Amino acid sequence: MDTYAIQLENFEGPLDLLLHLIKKNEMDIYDIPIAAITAQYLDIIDAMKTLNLDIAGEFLLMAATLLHIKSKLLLPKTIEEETEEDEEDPRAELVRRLLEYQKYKDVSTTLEATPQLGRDLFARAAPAPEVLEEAEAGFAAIGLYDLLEALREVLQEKPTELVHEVTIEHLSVTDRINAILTLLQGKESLAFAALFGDDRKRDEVIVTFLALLELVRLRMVRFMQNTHNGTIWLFPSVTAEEAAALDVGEDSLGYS
Amino acid sequence: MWERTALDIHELTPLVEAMIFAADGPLQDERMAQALDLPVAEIRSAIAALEADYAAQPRGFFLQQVAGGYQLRTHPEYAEALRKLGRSRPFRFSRPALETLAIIAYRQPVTRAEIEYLRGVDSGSVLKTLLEKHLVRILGKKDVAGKPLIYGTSQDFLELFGLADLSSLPTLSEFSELAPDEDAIAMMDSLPLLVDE
Amino acid sequence: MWERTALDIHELTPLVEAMIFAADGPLQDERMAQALDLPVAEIRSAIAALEADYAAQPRGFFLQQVAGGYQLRTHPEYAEALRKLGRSRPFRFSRPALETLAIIAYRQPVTRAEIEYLRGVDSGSVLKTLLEKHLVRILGKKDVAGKPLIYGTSQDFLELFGLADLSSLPTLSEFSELAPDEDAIAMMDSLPLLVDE
Repeated sequence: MDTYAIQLENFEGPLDLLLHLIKKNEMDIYDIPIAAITAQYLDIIDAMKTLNLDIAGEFLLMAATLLHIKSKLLLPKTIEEETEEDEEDPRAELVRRLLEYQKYKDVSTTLEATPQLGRDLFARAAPAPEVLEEAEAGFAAIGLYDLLEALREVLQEKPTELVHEVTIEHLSVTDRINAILTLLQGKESLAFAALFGDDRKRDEVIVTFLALLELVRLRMVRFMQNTHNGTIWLFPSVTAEEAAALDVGEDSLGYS
Repeated sequence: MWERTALDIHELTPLVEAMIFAADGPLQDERMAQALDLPVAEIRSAIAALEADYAAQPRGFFLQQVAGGYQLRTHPEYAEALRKLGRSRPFRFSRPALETLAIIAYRQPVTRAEIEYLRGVDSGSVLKTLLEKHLVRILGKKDVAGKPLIYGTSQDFLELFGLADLSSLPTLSEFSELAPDEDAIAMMDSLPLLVDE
Repeated sequence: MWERTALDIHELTPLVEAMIFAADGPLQDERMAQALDLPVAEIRSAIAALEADYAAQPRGFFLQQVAGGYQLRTHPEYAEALRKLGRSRPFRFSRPALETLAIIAYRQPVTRAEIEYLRGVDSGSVLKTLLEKHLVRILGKKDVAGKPLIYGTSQDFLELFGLADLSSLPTLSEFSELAPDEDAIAMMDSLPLLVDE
């Protein structure tokens, strides 16, 4: 076998290599001769190993998959299985994956050939100054990736204990804090039970409690109870008017 | 000056040309209509007139409908000469990048596990590169166990490939009836091939 | 392709137009001649043809000789319309704005002092911008000395990023999973090589 002609790094992955073997041997993709293709595939892997080349884990996993399919095909069928009409061919999933992969492989060639901005087509390098003079409206499309990247860069220079605070738990409590404050917005008070709604999943309740504790600790809310066993009411510490009075003025930011 | 006057099409067309020319990216007809306080239909007539005009004689650039707007772009046949002027960043997609981009473009919203199932290889670093180049964006999280991030293509992706919108993507070669989407995703669960993140 | 052929003026004119259009500043005729390996005289004829062409009918822009080169510029009478267009231009996040927004999003409720500790610079004006753009809101006052205001993100923030709620924000660990890491490879290696059947 001419394994020497094949270099693994020329293939994107095991699916790519299998497609190559199928094409080279003019095999029917809908009826892959598993024994033959497995033998060829393993030969290539072995040849690579002999040459002491690193073989990516994906190639080895595919070898295992091929052997598994082969063994299933060899296994004598029980009567029960034979009578079962919808028993799937052990190769079916692999065939589906190969066909699907072929589609994206083909279309990436099409995309590569598509005229690309900055490679084949050019737009104007700089917009007209008239357009840039004024302040903007709306927002340019910005991705979560950019937000995350910005955060990562800020935190990179900071002690690690700060980094660890950014966890899911922290976030969901924060989320709940915000939700509670939103619920309270423009209201004088809120029934304690209303915070829990119909959703009484244990985790939810815990998160809500943690959020309330945090709000109390920050003195952003107060609790009141009219009578013993009566409804517990939640009050915002900062009323709507106060919050409005806090508005955006330059010196009200932060250290006021 | 431009308010609600019945602007003659012969006056409007060069104005629309100036706006598209001056904008810092593809310009939507709605935005032009808003800036001029004119009905969108009038802007569209001017765009049509402009297109006819550009088609009537050889020009250095043409009007391309891209990423939901209009942009003037040079003809591909001038690429070589323009590269000599130093306008080209020598940028070429690697095969893994193009494959991954194609999968995301056609299958969005898509998770990393789905991409890797389709490609058969780890795609984390390719995905990161595509995110860094702003061709791919995080759409949010999928509402399944583990809440994996879901990815889609960006505005920049449309601009780069000169696509008006996602429906302008080239059609996939026909094999698709064999691998309906639901199946592929359902298969993920039973898949021994990839290590879960 | 462009070398020393007696390029027809009708072919050369759109090419020169494309070059001037795509250049990142005024473009000298000598530079065009050099890039195309053509005599400067031919470039000048093409420029003259282009000027005649632009004069023949109303266009949005014209060819101006400026700083020793040629540049396409919009007609001054369109300046007002272009300014109006500029006002509808989408806001682009500056680096400080993005950093501050990221800190508020992930660390809320957070005070200005905490933001500034993390960023290492004064963040008052950035914070003001984010408040004005309604991406950030005042949640209340922290009950410590000085009663500093505490900040969090708004509904508009969620909408801008297409998030259902704050728990859909991707975490830093999800982010670092994308980077190529040795762990994943090590994991692959430890998998059973071949299955004995």
